Order: sequence, then C-alpha cells, then structure tokens
Amino acid sequence: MFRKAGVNVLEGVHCTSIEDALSAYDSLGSKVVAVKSQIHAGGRGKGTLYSPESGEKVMVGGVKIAFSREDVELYSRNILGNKLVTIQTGEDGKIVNNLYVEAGCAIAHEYYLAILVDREAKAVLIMASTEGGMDIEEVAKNTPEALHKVWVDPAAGLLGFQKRNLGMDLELSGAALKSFFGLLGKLYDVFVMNDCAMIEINPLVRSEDDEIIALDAKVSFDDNASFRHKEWEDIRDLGEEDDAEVRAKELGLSYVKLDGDIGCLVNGAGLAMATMDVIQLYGGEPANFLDIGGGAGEDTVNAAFEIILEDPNVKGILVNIFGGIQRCDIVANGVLASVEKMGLEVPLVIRLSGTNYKEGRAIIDASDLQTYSVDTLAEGAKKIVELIGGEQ
Amino acid sequence: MFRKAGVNVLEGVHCTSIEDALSAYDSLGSKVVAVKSQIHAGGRGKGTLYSPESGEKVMVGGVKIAFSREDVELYSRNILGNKLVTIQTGEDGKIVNNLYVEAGCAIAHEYYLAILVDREAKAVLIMASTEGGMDIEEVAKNTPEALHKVWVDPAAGLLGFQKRNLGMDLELSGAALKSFFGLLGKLYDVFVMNDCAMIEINPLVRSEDDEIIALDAKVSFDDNASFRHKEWEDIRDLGEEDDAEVRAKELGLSYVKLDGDIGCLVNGAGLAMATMDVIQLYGGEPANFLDIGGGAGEDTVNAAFEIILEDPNVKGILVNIFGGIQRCDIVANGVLASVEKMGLEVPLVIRLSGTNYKEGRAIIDASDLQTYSVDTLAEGAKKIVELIGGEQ
Amino acid sequence: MMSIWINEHSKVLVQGITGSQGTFHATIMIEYGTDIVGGVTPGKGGLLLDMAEKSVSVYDSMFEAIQATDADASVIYVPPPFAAEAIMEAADAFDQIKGEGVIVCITEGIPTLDMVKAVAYVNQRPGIKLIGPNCPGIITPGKDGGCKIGIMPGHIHKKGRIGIVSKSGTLTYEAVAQTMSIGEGQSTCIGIGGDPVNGTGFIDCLAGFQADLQTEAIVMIGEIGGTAEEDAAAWAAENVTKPIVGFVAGATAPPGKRMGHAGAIISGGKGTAAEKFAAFELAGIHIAKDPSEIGAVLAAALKEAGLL
Amino acid sequence: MMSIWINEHSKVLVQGITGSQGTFHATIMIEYGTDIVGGVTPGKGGLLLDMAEKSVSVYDSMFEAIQATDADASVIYVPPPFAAEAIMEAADAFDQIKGEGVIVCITEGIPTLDMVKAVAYVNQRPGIKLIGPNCPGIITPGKDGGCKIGIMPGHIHKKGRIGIVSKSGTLTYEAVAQTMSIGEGQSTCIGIGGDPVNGTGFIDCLAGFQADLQTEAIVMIGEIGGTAEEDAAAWAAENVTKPIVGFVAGATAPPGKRMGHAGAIISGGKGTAAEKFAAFELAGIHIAKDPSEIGAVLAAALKEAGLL
Repeated sequence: MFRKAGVNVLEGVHCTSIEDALSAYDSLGSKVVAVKSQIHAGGRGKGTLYSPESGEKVMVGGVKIAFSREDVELYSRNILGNKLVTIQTGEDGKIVNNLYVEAGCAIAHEYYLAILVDREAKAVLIMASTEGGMDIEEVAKNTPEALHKVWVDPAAGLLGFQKRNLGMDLELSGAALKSFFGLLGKLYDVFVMNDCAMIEINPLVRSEDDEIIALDAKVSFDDNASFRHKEWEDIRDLGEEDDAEVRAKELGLSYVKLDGDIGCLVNGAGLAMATMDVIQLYGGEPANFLDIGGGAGEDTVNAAFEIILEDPNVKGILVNIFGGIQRCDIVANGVLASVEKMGLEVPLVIRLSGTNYKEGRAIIDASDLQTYSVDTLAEGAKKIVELIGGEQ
Repeated sequence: MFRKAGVNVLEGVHCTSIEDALSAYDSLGSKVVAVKSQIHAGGRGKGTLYSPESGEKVMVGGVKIAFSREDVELYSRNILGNKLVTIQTGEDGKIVNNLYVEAGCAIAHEYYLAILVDREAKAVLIMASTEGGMDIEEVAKNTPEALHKVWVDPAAGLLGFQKRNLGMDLELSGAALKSFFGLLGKLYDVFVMNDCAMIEINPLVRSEDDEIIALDAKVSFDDNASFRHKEWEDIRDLGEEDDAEVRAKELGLSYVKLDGDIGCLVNGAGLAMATMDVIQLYGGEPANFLDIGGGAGEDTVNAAFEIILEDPNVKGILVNIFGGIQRCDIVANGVLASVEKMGLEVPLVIRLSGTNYKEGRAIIDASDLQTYSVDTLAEGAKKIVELIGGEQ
Repeated sequence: MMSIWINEHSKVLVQGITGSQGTFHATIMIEYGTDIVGGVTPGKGGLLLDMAEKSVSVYDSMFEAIQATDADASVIYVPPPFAAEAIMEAADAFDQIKGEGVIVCITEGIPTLDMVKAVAYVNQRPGIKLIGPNCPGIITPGKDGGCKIGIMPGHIHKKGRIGIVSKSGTLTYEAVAQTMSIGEGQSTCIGIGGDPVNGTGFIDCLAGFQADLQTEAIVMIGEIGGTAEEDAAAWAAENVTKPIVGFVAGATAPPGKRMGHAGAIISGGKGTAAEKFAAFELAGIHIAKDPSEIGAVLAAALKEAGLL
Repeated sequence: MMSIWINEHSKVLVQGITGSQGTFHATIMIEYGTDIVGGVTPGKGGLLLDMAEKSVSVYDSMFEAIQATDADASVIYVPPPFAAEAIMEAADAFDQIKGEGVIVCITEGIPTLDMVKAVAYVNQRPGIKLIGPNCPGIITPGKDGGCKIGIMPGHIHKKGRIGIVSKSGTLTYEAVAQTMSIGEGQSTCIGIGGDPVNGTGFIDCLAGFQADLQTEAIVMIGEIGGTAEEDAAAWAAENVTKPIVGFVAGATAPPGKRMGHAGAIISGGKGTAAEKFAAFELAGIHIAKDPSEIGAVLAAALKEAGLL
C-alpha cells in the first residue's frame, strides 16, 4: 500500500517458510537484512517467541537484524510456527505464520511517526518523535516534550507549513527535511484514501544519505468504512483473528471473548459492558462481551447462544435485555428455540425489561425451561454468580 | 479539457478551412451538425458576421445548424476569415480563424450552467437555469427566480446534496438527474484543478435519451495561477488578443487600450483608473489604462512609452506618479531616456509626487525637454487637455 | 426555559422517511406524540405517507422541507454511506433558512473520517446542534405524550426533573427506569452516542441542564475510551451546581479491544473506567458502581441537596 | 481606543524576511519606527540580520517566532505560490498562541482559489484579522515615527484624526496627501487590496473607525468591480455617524476588461463606478469626483459636522 502510494520503503519480500526467507536473502542483494515477524500487533521488536507446544522460550525479539545467510536461517526457524508474545498481544501471544525479509539500509537516526484520529479534537492527529524504535507509550509518559503533535484542520487538509514545521521539530533540514515533507504528505493521503484508523511507523529512519524511509509500519482501518473498501477483504488475515469474533461479526453481533465463565447476551454495547461490570462486582467473571444490536430477530438470538456455548469455559448464562426497538417477546422466543435446538446444561438467568417485557416473561414462564427470571441487572448478576457457585 | 475529465460532450472536430469542415462532416457520420465560430467571447450564436474588407453583413448567427453537406460548406465559407461581432466583442468584432464542427444530438431541453468565484461570498458559485441558450444576463435581469445558485463551502467542497438539489431545481429526475450529478462533479473538479475564473456552459442540454451534455462552453482562467499551469501557454490563442496588451504583460505592465487620444503612464492600478477618470472629467479622452507597477526601473518606463506611442491616436501624454516604493527620480530618468530614444512629437505633462519627487522634478527641469510639470492630478489633466486643444 | 434544545412542541422532519427504519420510527414517534411535520427522501418529493392516522408530506430536499414546514429539528435514518452528507445537508439548510436547528443522527456505522468532515461542517454553523451519530436520540417527555426524536422506547419515560445524558443507548433506558423506580421523571434525555467522533458532547448537555429551569438533577452515563468523561467532570466541578449521578460502563473491558461502539476501546492504557470514576469522584459527582443502583444514589443525592 | 487594529507600539514579524522584498521593506519599516521583532524564513532559523542599526532574529516558523517575541502582527513578503500557505501558517500560530493577531499580506498575484481557501481558514479563527493580499498594508502614524506595516511611503503621513480605507495603493497615498493639504493627519490608513477575494473589507474598517476615539472622519476609496462599495455604503448609512468622504476609481473603464487589479473588472454590467457613486450618495457619503478634490470635500464635511 505504501509502495503504491510512493512512500519511501525498503525493498523486502514476504515469506512463509525458511526456504522462502533464504531465497529472499539471496535476491535482495543486501548483506544485512531485517527478519521480521508479521502479526497484527505492535511491540514485535521487544516481544518474545515461545514454542506453542512446550511453552519454552525460543528467542527474544520478533524482529532481528541478520548479518549473514546463516543468521537468516536461524532467525526464520526461531520465528515461524512459534508464538510471539508482545505487550499488545496479551499473554497468549500469536502464532507467527508470516515473516518479512527486508533489505538493510545505513541508518543515521530512527524516528517515530503515527497518524490517527484524535477523538477529543475531532481531527486527524500526527505525532512524531526523535525517539524512534522505542515504545511510544513510554515516550509519551516519560518525555512528553519529545512527542511533537500536529492536528489537521478538517477543512484545509494537511498544510505545507505543518509538514515543514513537524520536520523541523524532528531537527531535520536540507534534503532530509524535503524527503520527510514528501513522505508525510503521501502518508496522510494514504491515511485518508484508505480510511485508516491508525498508521504507526516505528521506526521511521533517516538513512545516511538523508532519505527518510518507513522501515516498519502498523496500519489499522476504520471498520465502518469497509463498504467503500472492497479491497480490504483481500488483505485481512482472517486466520489470525479470533474465529468466534469474526463469525459473530458476520452475523451482526459484537462479540469479544474474555477469560471468565459467565456468558452474557445483551442488547446494546453500553449495557453489555455494564452487565460484565456488574457480574464482576458481585464476584463473578464474564466469559464474553456480546451485543446483539438493536432489533435482533430470533435467528440472531440463536446465533448468539451458539457462540456463547462454544466457549468451553462457560458455566452459566445471563441474558440481559432492556427493550427499546428490541422486543422482549422476540428475545424470549429466540432463547426457547436455542435451548430446544442446542440443549442447555448450564444455568440460565433472564432479565427482560422495556418493550413487551410482560409478553417476554410470559413466554419464558409458560415454557418448561429451567430458568430464573429477575427484574434488575443486579439481581441477575447475583443470581448467576450464586448458581455457578462463585462467591456471593 | 472537458473530454479528458470525463465530462459529457459531443463529438466534434476543429477546422481552419472549408475543406476541413467538409471532411469533418463526412467523418462525424451525423446528418445534422453544428458549425460554430471559435473566438474567445460569448454571444456567438446571436452575433453577426461581417466582411472585414467591405464591412458588409455576411450572415446573422455565428453558430449554425447544418442539415446537409451543402449547408456546412455555406456556413463555413460565411464564417471563416470574416469578422464576428457579438455583445461581448465590442463594435470591432473579432476575425474568426477557427471553427468547430460538432455532431448533432436530439435535444430535449437546453439549460444554462456557470461556475465562477463569487467575490462577495468568497466562495465558488454555481449558477444554473432551465433557460438555456438564452443570454444569461437577460435571465438574471428578467427572471432571477429562474436562476438557481449553489455556493461551495471552501472547507467541505461541493457536496452530493448540493449537486442533487441543483439538479432537482432544474426539474431533472431519474437518469437525467444522475447524469447531471456526475457531470457537475466533474465540471467542478475541472474548475478547481485548472484554476478557472469561469466556466460557462450555454447550452447544457438534456438529450432525448436523458443524457446531460455540455454543448457549448466558454472557459476563462485565473491569470494569477499561471505559474502552476505551464500547459496554458499551449492553449492560449495569442493571435486573437490585442497585441500591445500581450507585449505589455510580458514586460510587467498592465495595459488596456482605449479609444481616446491622451496616453497615460501611471504607477498603481487605482491611480491609473483615477487618472483616466479625471482626464475625462476635464473634457479629454484617455487613450489607455497603463500601470507600470510598483518599483519600476528605467527600462519599464521606456517600454511603457513605446507602447503608448505605438497608438497612432495618441496626441498627448500625461505621466502621473505618486511614489511609494516607486522613486520619482527613476521615473524622471526613464522619461528622459525614452524621449531621447524615440523622439517626442506630442505634448507631455508630468506630475511627480511622493518618494523623491524633488529629485525627479529637478531632473526634468534640468533637461531641455519640452514638458510641463504640475503638482496635482487635476492640474495635470487640465493641462494636457488644454495642450491638445480639447475643451477646457 | 423548560427542558433543553427541544420541547414538547418542536416540529420535526425525518430524513430517509421512506426507508424501512425511517417509516417504522416515524410512525412510532407520531404515536408517542412527536410533531412530525414532514420527511425528506430525494426524488420522492410530493409523496404523502399515511402514518398513525396522520398524513405526512415527503420533500425532495431539506431546504424545501424546512421552508415548507418551519421545522425545528430533523432526525436521520439514512444508511451509513450517505449519512454524513445528510447531516451536512440538514446543517446547511437549517443554517441558511433559520440560523438554527437540532439534527439527530441515529445511523450506526458512519466512517470516522466522514464524521470528522461533517462535525467540522456543523461546527462552522454555530446555531446548529448535532446529536449522535450512532445514538438513541433525544426525548423531552410531556404531560401527555411529548417530543421523542429517535429510537428510544417512549413509554418508559415520564415528564419530570431529572436530566439524563449518556453515551450508550440501552444504558440510558436503564437510567430512565432507575429514575422511575424512585418516582422521578425526566426533563430531557439525550443519548450522545458512542462513536469516536460525534456532535454534542457531555459538556454541552451539562451546560444545557444547568441552565434549564425544569432540570434539578442530572444522571450522566459514560463508557470507556477517550477522555470526554474526565473533561466533563472537570468542567462540571467548576460550572454545575445541580447534583450529578455518574456511572461508567466497561470496568471489566480488556485493553485494545473494541467493545461494540467504535469509540469504546482502551488504547495506550488510556480511557479506562477506573480513571473516569476517579475523575467523577474528584469532581464531586455521586457514583453508582452498578446501574441498578442509580435510583438509590440519585435519591440520596437529591436528599443531600434538599430536593427530596 | 486610539487608532485601529495596530498602534504605535505593535510588535511585528516579517514573513519572508530573507527575500529581497522582505529585507528591503523590513529595513524601511524599522527606519520609520515600526517595532520589527523578528522574521521568519523556514530553514534560516537562528540567523541574525543587521537592519537599520537593529539586529533582527530569524525564526524557522511562525509558531516559534510568536512564542519567542509575543508579536501582535505579521507582514508577508512571500512569492505568490507560497503566500496563501504563509497566511494560514500565521493564522494558525497566532490563533494557537494568542487567540488573536493581525496578518498583512503584501504579495500580489496569489491565485484566487488559494485565497478562497486561506480566507475560509482565517475566518474560522475569529481573533485573526487578514489585510490584503495585494495591498500596501496598514499604517498608524505616531507622534514620532509610528507603526507602518507594508510598503507605503511613511514620510507622507502624520498622526491625526482621519481614517483612510482604500482598495488601491497609490490612490491611498493620494488620499493621504489630500488630508495633509488641508492640515489633517491620519489615525490609521488601510489598503485592503484590489483582489477579488481578500481578507478585511470596507465594512470591517468602517466599524473600526466608527469605534475608534482618535478617528473623527473617514476617507473611503473604492474601485470598479464587485459590490463591496455598495454594501459598505448601505452599512455605513445605518452604523456610521462620522463624516465619510468617498471616491471610486474607474468611471471610464470599459466593461469586461481587467484594469490592473484582478478584481477591477466590470462584468455583466455590474460593478460600475456610476452604481457605486450612486450608492455613496444615497448613504449620505460626501463624494469627490476627482481625487485631487478629496481635501476640499473633506474640509467641507468636517465643517458641516462642526469639526472644523
């Protein structure tokens, strides 16, 4: 994407095997190359690789500089198929199936650059620092004065003086400033044209011949804009995302898997979060975030049950509905149908409120379903925690 | 330009001879074609062609619909080499050296569309009317309610709803509305990308199959933006502009030829206009507008004299300088050098004021030049009118 | 001033009225008592829709519709690809014709950069207020019916003295139910939406409630992500004298994961519920740790302020 | 308030100070008495320039320069391709640091669409005032020296009670000389420039003069093209109580021809001098048909107002 937009990047080759990596090394014609783990998470350079079977530590650092063909072989062996844990992957880490072998360049200095939407300013924000290669959150915490910021006026776009001033803040001049000016303009265009949520370049480097080059980049997109970016379907690495989350999305559900044991089925994102919070407040641990959205039909409720029950940790389920557009009777019918179809071996607590809650309750009560109906979220949380035997 | 931008236009061929026009007719394969005089002025359809030698009237209408090969021959003969006088060319008219033979289309309705910069609103203004083909100034005067206007927010650009609403104002719907929507977006892009001063499409037509097509267009550019449009040099038809005005521009002068007999040489556009006004106020007629700009050197003054003296009508010259950046002594030396070089057979009145006016006067007075020095513009105007024997 | 921004008699237009969502909710709004004066669907101008025993005119453009109806507000049920344009069309038309207007955008899933542009456009027109997008809307319950602009269930509301502002839809309903549980009604309830870039924020609403004679106490519901709650708390500490009860959803949300709402994400360790609760506490806002407690906390706050 | 927008002690930056125009005029401004506190040329930050026995620091950006000098105003001598950017940089920096500032753009030949963008940018920052482009600038003569921001000849001015506003450069000097011919000095003289799209207009200046204690009468000089003179006359009739003397250049200009200034063109029969003089007359503005008469007309107007 960057290369197509004319952004300076180093030559490199995507690889999925050690053989690939070696032939990439041969073809790049650069003695020194970088061997980089490719996963969708930051902090790779400072991450650690573990064997997925034994859990043994294999190598420190997910991005390595190789000075020889032997190095390339060693590093790619240590990376491919192993689990990379970084500060952004969580404890579980992610299996690395792809790596990138990249030609080296003589680096004079490393910088940090990020483009994102600043929700407070309601504008695109560009952040840059002379402290490249570092963890930017550390820089922001410890030396905020080293982090230079430029907000893009939505009306005027990124202006020349802003690019120039940011470059000068990075102490660039002459050819390097010119190169930075050009690169930043192109990067901003990439950000806007591609509806990015964030572009992070770490490090951005100045080569010894004063070229500014994006050495390593992490890009995320605004999901809401997918309707005008059919091309995203091709570059999305589905294998890497949590399977259930992807499937849930296709079904119109918002689902995030968590570590607890109480499944939640809720309408509305805020209420879904609050449901998790209250479960924890009363001593339980939520197994997931799940928002069935507004106006879900029986099918959606069915799909939601399926996804919740797939998680082997789930020991009980709390359904929490405050009907607005959503009618409680539809949810009630969906719950009955799901239980009938899938069977239900864990306790179920149902709280129905708002639109048609009386009808909904009547449906549940009339069934021979083993459930507990409650009036409020707090009651529901207490009940489900009690039922699965957690602390009360 | 329009075709390149994807704006709907009819097929057509540029011609400079009757033979060209006939072979264009053969190649277009359309039985009905339009034969259009090509000059840089509007009102061609309603203009009249005259023989440049005899002054005899040759044909009424500079744009004709030809229904046969014979028509094409007749119309191109009547147009080429003759003088077209329209409400915008002035009495002198313009010799037509180019014509355009254009395939016909089945016209369901004619509209008017213009894009320009509205100086009061400081924004781009789009005007459209269902009264196409008419003289828009008439429409603006007689039926202003038929003229629909949309201002483009400089921050947001031309928005979809504005294109749609303007189309609906023109009573378009369905495929025609869609076609208009697309055309207007492209035209606006053409306007902005090419730094236009004005795009006027008259008529814009709806064909019987609901396509919106730009049938005839007049485009002018913002001279200030020429530095970023090297391509303008190619499309400018220099032969048609007043020779002296073009040469003056190249020399850094603003010159406009007028019909009177008193040449003016002034620094500053406002003062140059005021000088003309005051000459007329005291009974004379200015031969030109001429602004030598700020900080002109002797050379510039020289060039200005040359251009003024080229005009055979000039019977006297008024130099009016109020020095700011401009030094009066430099002007004085320029005047002396010019007179020496070119000789001077007409009376010369000089008014010097502002920066270094004393030095300037001293230079004039010390010379053996036959000139009249005055203190104010009014005195200068009265003096020159008196000298050439006009009324006082 | 009674209630904020809209009152029981506000005249409302529906953008996208001929779409399924638009038709459905326009009917429900009319049933509730909202004065729906017309709808806009380009190309369908002149149509008459029968809705809840009322005949509603469709216009081709917002400009036409406002000129014909003198509407005060508009609500947008237009699909995401066209919603930002609909906001700008409404803003332009209200600004040109009346110099003011309230725009409520219900649509979920508008691209963030579209909203950056639309919000900048709205902010250049100071008389225009945008609520949302991705929100339940705004409601001012009346004595009998009232003005409901959005998708919230009207029947759970009652006219009263509590102002409610929330990022979340269903949690707003929860808060409404909580006020009802202690016998209190609402002045105005506003769902500002959970998108990262939106119109009206907490501070606008708090300022409105503070100035409103009908409102005597405020419930404010935030969620993780951004710093809007912290900023609002700091502002409230200086500017709001009425009691505020606050709750923040997402205490258990893991970092880096988007929790439904595009804006509900803890990034770079920022935007946690703990920080927001702490800011509330510092600002003297009465905290409910469980939304089911909002009623009780509100009752205590009213009592403390001598209002109960 | 004495004088408008700038006073004798305003601190001024020069954008493009290392260019030939910038260096030349910075030196002359210092000689006149203007407090030039620094200059800006990107990439030349840190340079010290010796000008008229003063040492002037060069900064890399307007942001840096305003932070270092607390400047009140800036004057732009930057070539046309970069001038609109320079205006926006100044507007952004003044707005961010001080919330206000006066920007004077001398540059001639800026593309119109660049100015459409720059003016919109400035107008979104209400504390920022833009004079020009393509103008002589603004001057407030002092008792001894004064503050001259631009290219006008300082020596022709004297402190006094006449405010002057004009679209034209040299005609402004003519007007100044006319006030001097009847023994009157100037409070502030502003050349707003003759480009079709510019910053400050006649009405802004008239409002400033009306509110200014030092100004007792106004000279206003227009030219053909547009309707700014008509609008200003109508506004003045309602809002200005001080006597105004008006002149319009271009009574003899033919239609459709650009008379030097990009804006000075009669198009579609609109923007003629006759219309503008008529509007002046209607608004009770004292008319001079010849700039050499301005002094006499002003003296009569002052007498009529009991000011002479």
